[in-house]
Amino acid sequence: MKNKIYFDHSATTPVLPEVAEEMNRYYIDEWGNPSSLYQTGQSVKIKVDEARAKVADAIGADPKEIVFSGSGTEADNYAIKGAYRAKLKKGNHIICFGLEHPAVIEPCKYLEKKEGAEVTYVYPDKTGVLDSDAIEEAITDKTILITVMMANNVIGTIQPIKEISKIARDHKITFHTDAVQAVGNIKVDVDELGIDLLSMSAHKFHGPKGVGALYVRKGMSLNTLIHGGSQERGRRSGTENVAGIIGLSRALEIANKEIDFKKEHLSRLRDRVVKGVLDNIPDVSYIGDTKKRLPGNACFSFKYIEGESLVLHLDMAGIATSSGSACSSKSLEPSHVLLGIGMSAVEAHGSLRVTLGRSSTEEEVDEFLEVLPGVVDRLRQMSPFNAEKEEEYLDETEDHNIAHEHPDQHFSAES
Amino acid sequence: MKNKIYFDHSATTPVLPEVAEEMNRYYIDEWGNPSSLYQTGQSVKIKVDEARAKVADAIGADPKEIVFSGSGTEADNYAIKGAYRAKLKKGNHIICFGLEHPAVIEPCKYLEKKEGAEVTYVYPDKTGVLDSDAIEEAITDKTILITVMMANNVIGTIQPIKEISKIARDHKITFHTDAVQAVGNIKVDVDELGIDLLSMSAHKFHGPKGVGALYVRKGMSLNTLIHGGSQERGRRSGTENVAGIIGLSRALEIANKEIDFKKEHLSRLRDRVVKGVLDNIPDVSYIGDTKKRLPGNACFSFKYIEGESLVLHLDMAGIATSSGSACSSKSLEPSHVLLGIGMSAVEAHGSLRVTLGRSSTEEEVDEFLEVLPGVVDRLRQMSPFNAEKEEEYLDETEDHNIAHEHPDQHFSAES
Amino acid sequence: MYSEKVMDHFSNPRNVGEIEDADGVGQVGNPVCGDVMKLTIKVEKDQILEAKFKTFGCGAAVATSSIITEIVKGKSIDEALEISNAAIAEALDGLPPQKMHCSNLAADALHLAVDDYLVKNGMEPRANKPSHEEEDHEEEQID
Amino acid sequence: MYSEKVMDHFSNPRNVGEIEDADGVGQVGNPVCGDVMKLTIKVEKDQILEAKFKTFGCGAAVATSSIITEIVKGKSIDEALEISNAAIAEALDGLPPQKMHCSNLAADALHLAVDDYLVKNGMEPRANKPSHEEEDHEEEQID
Ligand SMILES: Cc1ncc(COP(=O)(O)O)c(C=O)c1O
Ligand SMILES: Cc1ncc(COP(=O)(O)O)c(C=O)c1O
Repeated sequence: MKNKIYFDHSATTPVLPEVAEEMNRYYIDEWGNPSSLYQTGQSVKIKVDEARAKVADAIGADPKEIVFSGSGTEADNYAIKGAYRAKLKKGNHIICFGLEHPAVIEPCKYLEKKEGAEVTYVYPDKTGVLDSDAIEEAITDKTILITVMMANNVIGTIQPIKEISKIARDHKITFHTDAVQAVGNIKVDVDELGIDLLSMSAHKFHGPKGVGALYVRKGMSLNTLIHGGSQERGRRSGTENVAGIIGLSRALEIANKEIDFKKEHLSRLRDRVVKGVLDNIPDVSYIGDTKKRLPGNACFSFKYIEGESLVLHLDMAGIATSSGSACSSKSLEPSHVLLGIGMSAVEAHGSLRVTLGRSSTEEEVDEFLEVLPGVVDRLRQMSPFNAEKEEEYLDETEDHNIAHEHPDQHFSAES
Repeated sequence: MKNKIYFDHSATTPVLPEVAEEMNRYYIDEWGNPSSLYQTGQSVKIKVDEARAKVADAIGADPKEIVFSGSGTEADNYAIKGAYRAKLKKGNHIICFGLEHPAVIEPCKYLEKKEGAEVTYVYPDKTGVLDSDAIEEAITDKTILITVMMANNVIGTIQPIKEISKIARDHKITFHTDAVQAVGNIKVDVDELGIDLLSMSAHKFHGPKGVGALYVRKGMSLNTLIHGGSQERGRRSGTENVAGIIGLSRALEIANKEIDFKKEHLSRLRDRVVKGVLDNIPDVSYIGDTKKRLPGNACFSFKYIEGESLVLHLDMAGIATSSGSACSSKSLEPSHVLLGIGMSAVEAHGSLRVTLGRSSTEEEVDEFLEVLPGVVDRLRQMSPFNAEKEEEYLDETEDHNIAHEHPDQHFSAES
Repeated sequence: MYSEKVMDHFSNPRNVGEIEDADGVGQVGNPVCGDVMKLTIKVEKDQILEAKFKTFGCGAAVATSSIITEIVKGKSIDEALEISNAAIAEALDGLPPQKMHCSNLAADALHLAVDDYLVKNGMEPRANKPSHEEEDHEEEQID
Repeated sequence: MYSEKVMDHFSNPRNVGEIEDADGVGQVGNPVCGDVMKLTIKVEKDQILEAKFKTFGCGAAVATSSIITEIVKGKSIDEALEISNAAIAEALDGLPPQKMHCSNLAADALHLAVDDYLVKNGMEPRANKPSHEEEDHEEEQID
């Protein structure tokens, strides 16, 4: 069962048919182990090397600087833990952007909890764009790693990576960027942007799930995350996900060719979404920066209603979207990204993320715009809140829960 | 370019066409993110759950006990490092079988070097079968983990897992088995065998490369290796390799159905290989246990010649095999497995591993047996050693290298 | 994720609204936490004739609100006080683990509404503390 | 992994064998390490007329042995002593990094053979220490 309209391209993307077809060859025809000496293996090794060169080329790197991984998350873990453990002699301080994906935040928290790291989380203003001065100010003589994502997965905001990396370089601090949402969607050149470590993930640009890559600048030492048979020149052991690597490289090649088209096409559709929503629905706000933003990303907050319900109603109408509400995130808390740009929990619960992709059409946008007002209205009809009860709705201090009458019960905090 | 005859099924196996076809659906049709709330995602989540149930079923486990990973190597790393870090309060001693794959040995070495582990490596006799008493003897009050592989990748020897796990259980020590070579080839039941942690890898049983699984017995606490968005119930974050997981589960289902057939078919062919080699070629020995052995594995050592050359000559004749010689292993040392069962380095250099698979035929075996004697003969013609120079060949102490004349040069140790 | 029954009640919620001259009103949850339910009941001779709800919240919150308005209809005050959140979840053929004690407040709202009725009619409140089973959360997330 | 030229020399090795009444013999390597080369040369008036090899070792070891027997033919003693392992690798269009200083001993064997010839003929040995460039190993392995 699939949705008729897919507006959640930041969550994942379909594999392009030509990519899938090429991958299939590496299951059926070229299935050798690249570590094997004979033809069946060596011919595959050559293809993996070619894929590595393609990926390197796509971001202005050298093939030796590319390490394939089992996901964007693994690439992030490898970068954060690897850099921290390798540089621990110099210091134990990490500067982490507050809006990072859990794939970056959780490794940081792990290092704080278990391996003596001190982590400073720096936050942006309400547009989500980080002021590079905030990084400069957070630096101590113990700082060994700065990690700032290139583009945010929830609000699409693009960070001033070049400015931040310059600060890192001036202080001789390793700079990592999670570019999982950026690579394949906007132009990325590791030299121009001054990046030491960069993570990407194939399924965000029409490649397969379960394969990513980490760019590791020449000369950078990184502590290994996965030890074993010394594949990836000892940096990431395990028999190579050959088909996945081929798929990643091919998808990236195609995605990069389409960047200009996508920029034009997606921004145009996205602007149509934004205008349509803001013009036709009351009590809604547009979240994030209007300019420094991924072309296909639109993010809103609707008052008085809750995001999971919104997503489910749109789903029933055949439209796939997502929300940063607590319920839809399953983490029992609303998106830390939305809270991190100063939104209240209530506003965050009412969020809706729409992310367009290369095959999105104007017709789809129009259908979405036709469906959405009715859904919002229906949910608002059902809501105990409205403009008249604004105060009760916005009041974050008062606890409306019966838990007040039963002070030994604190389930309300989790509800 | 592929070899006409593929006799290296322990290195990797071709993906079955029906498995590849099913995977393809998860690139083209069912490509949603299982974490997404809407149809496109939820329908995939259901399939991933079904796959998990299938895998659990194949080894007698509960679906909640299965954690998918990015390779057999990652499963091993997660098991070894995860168990060590989780149990560090109880002790720091690990007992590791000496013939383990690098995917197990290297994590152990890493823990020794960086995290205070003490590791005892226990070795078997020349058949490669471990005496469980050796485990019992190695146990100290600090022992928290015992890891013994189910079947060896070089010599195919199968270990007395049930006996060993009983000892572990009696001492309340966690027991891990690397079953990467066993799962899909021989029957495995985690309860019957008393296993706490078990690693598998899809590409060893006609599934795709780049996906594995770890069985984690209910109640076992394991320190997480890859942190992030809490997929796999928080145990292994990162968007699921959906197609890979489907491929693994389907391949395992088929492999398990074929176990009886393979046992009969492969042992018969393997015995034909062994008889053919031993009957027709002088100065060759058969390595490993003759009975407690994977059905498709045959491993030999040919005197006076070197394994890589042997593998390359067979390759030229269209036959894919492998060797535990230093040169073919690229680690600059002969296989630790062969040294670990008491073979000399020279014997190890002359090793040849033949591993048959489900589609191997008698004709292929016969062609191999026709080609091999000529190749061995040709290499022996070229060799400076022979029966008359036995002493020089076998002499491990004397250094025949000119390095002796230049004591400040020690390249010979690495040659 | 959700059972068919949950989706049925979510997509066709029964008895949405507020009873104007309600005999009892119960509101639980907190918008900060993402779930607020307001239940209004009509009671006659200690029997619940009608219930209506308004809910701000996720699919589980809406469905539990909806089904309780059906379940409670015709029940006595005594019977209503016996209904637990667990029973509501069961009536919906189960809820995902992470929804068990977050979005399943309908019985609590009902008990509050009943207490409200009792107090308004000069009786002692009788609802017990809300009972929330501890379930393990299956943590997941969006990306 | 190997260049075409390596594979050519490996599959069709030139001058395999031992010169019976060799003027110089050089053997290097160690079976424990997986590579042993034995080079025999025929010399006349300080000119190498012929060279033959026997090698126990990998593809690189065989190919370097084979090519040196060709390269050295007709060379003077002086010229032979100038040939380096690096030059041999180059003549084969390169060797994989991990083979550079492990299986590339042919020049060393040649120098030993020349020294053997010199000493046998009452001259001073002249070979320099073997020169092995340090290269980074691309670690790989079988599974
Ligand atoms: C015994 C054994 N353990 C672990 C592994 C590693 O598995 P993978 O190739 O999936 O990383 C292998 C094979 O490479 C193996 O043979
Ligand atoms: C910004 C960002 N970083 C990291 C990840 C994790 O990548 P993967 O899904 O390949 O684990 C994602 C997506 O899930 C993401 O959006």
